[in-house]
Amino acid sequence: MILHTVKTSPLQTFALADCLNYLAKDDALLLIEDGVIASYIQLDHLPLLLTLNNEGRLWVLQEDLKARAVVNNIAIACNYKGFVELTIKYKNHLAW
Amino acid sequence: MILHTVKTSPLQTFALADCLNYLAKDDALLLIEDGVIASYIQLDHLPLLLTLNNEGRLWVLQEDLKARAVVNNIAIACNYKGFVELTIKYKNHLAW
Amino acid sequence: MQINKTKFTLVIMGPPYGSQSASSAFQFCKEAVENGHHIVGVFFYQHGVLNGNQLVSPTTDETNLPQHWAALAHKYKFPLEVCISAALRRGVVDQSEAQQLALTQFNLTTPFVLSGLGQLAELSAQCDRLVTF
Amino acid sequence: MQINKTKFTLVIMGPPYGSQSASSAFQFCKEAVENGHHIVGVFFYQHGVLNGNQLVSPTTDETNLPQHWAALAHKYKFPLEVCISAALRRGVVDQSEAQQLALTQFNLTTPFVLSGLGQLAELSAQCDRLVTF
Amino acid sequence: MPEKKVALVNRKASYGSTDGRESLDALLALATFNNSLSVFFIGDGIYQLIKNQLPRLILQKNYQPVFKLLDLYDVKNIYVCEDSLKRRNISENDLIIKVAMLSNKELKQHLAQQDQLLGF
Amino acid sequence: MPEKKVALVNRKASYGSTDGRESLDALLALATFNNSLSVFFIGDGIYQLIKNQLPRLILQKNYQPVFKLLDLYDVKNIYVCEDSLKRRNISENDLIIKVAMLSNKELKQHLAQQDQLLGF
Repeated sequence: MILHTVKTSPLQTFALADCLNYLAKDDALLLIEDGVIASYIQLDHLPLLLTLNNEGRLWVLQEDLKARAVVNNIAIACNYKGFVELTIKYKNHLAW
Repeated sequence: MILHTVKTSPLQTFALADCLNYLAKDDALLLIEDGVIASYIQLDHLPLLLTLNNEGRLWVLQEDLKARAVVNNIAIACNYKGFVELTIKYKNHLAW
Repeated sequence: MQINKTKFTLVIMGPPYGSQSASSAFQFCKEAVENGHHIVGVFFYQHGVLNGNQLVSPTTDETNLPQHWAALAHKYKFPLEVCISAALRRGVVDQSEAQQLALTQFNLTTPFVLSGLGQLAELSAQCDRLVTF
Repeated sequence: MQINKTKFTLVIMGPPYGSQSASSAFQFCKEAVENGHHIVGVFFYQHGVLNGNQLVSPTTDETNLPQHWAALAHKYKFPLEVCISAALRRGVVDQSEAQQLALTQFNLTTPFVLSGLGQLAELSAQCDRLVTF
Repeated sequence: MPEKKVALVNRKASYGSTDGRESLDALLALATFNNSLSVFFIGDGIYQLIKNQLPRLILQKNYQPVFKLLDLYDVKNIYVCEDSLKRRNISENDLIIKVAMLSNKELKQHLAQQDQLLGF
Repeated sequence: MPEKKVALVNRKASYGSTDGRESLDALLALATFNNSLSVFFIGDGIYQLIKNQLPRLILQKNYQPVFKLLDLYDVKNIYVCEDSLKRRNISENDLIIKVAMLSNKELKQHLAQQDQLLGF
């Protein structure tokens, strides 16, 4: 059970694409920093992101969303406290 | 007449894709640093890169190629002296 | 209600200014300790070593991340370990290292300390969770 | 054969260690001056300001980029201008700035000098070619 | 000799990196000395201009009010890539300052007219 | 308590950034204290392993000989993503050390077995 964090924009780097490629079925993904941009725009990965969201495995950091005034259409929003809790729930962490 | 330089891998960032999107017909492209990776692998942009090469507008920095042992199949190789000359020939420079 | 205390090690790879990751790490760290968790240590590697530079001097309305780290570490008593090999390459040295290298100046601020990568192994062994920024 | 001398201004955005761009810039700069061209000035901005840090201490078999810049600038007599606002945020200060900020240490090495962004405008106006790294 | 046409090209979103903020600092400084400046927002650069940002939540300063000063500093050539906006589902109304929209073709033409470019 | 399984995940090409080199430094240091290490090369990370590199041409040190020490340090779990190699037209023979090839599915399984991951 790995919590993956992606911190770059999906239109700037391939971090999100690469992360999704190695994400296992028990893992979760938290979008942080510029990575929160993926929670609004229409991406090629949308079907996979929607599936992750339906399974409660796609998160986005609220502070980073609000800082950028980016709207979240696709993920469960959590604050830094939620981020800490996610790292406890998922025993391992990988930053992309 | 702009000389564009791309320094990141085409499989790491969208710098090459973005650069090609804004490259005008008088412009040239020089691949440097990790950007030289684009001179070997099969990319979606291959047709455009081949056209650029045919028109003598696609260059790759030899020192960066050899440092990485990456083979160049697609661009005109030049050394740092050639890089300096390209910046003189093309009056303007944009780094991606 | 009793909180299950988790022991965290944080690894910081980003600089104090220029990219957000060290700042994200600080916010995560603060939230963790304020919610009763324990920080075994914060290990600064790669560009992260610049967080220990006492010469960082933003304007007064901006965040001074080295000072923030120092204050939080002081309050909650956890170590700030700066990888010495990454630090030397990036120009972060403490007073004794400066003397050894015959440098007339130094810039590492307390309570940051220079450590070897072995310390990362130690922090990795001691924690329940390793989180990287 | 006479060489047409071109006047270059280089803008360096990357740090001396961690990413290649400052090193690429140095190699470009060296090639340009050795081929008879003129460097109006090198302007260090963003993470580039860290190139002026005299505490950078790689092992002896590695490149010490601040020293390389200093030697090349000395030999070919061109200025190394470090943006002061970017430098203060990243912990690069000279002796006089350190005194003003009540810091006991400093780390900018000669011949690097702290300048305002206005100096970038000046270098931009004076050159034939502006190249960014 | 006529004044050089200098342009800054912004391609990164705010806050993940300080590129946007440091580009704006450079723009204002250059504007004191040069009246032929342009600034382009392409790709993720347009995220710098979205209204209602609250960067204090992530310990950063809100530099957006500085964009309002561009007019005072006589920086009139503020261009945004229309395709980049569309790709990101952002409308002109979401932006904090008035900008000129450029198609991809127009953008290339405008870039070609510059003497010097600085990318951020 | 059994020793933790720690893995380093390399995703960047050499020399554009020092990530590869600093990852290897960390790996050797950890290997002195921990015998349950693994190292993964995925995506552009495999460029770190290509033979015949000449980084002195770009003022950098060749750290590739250090990979040969991994065996001495008892780091036996060296994994490469097969898809990443194929995508880049690189064959196993182009690599400077012997590695274990993993399919995407196997890679996920191996990652899942780790206790701690460090990405570079």
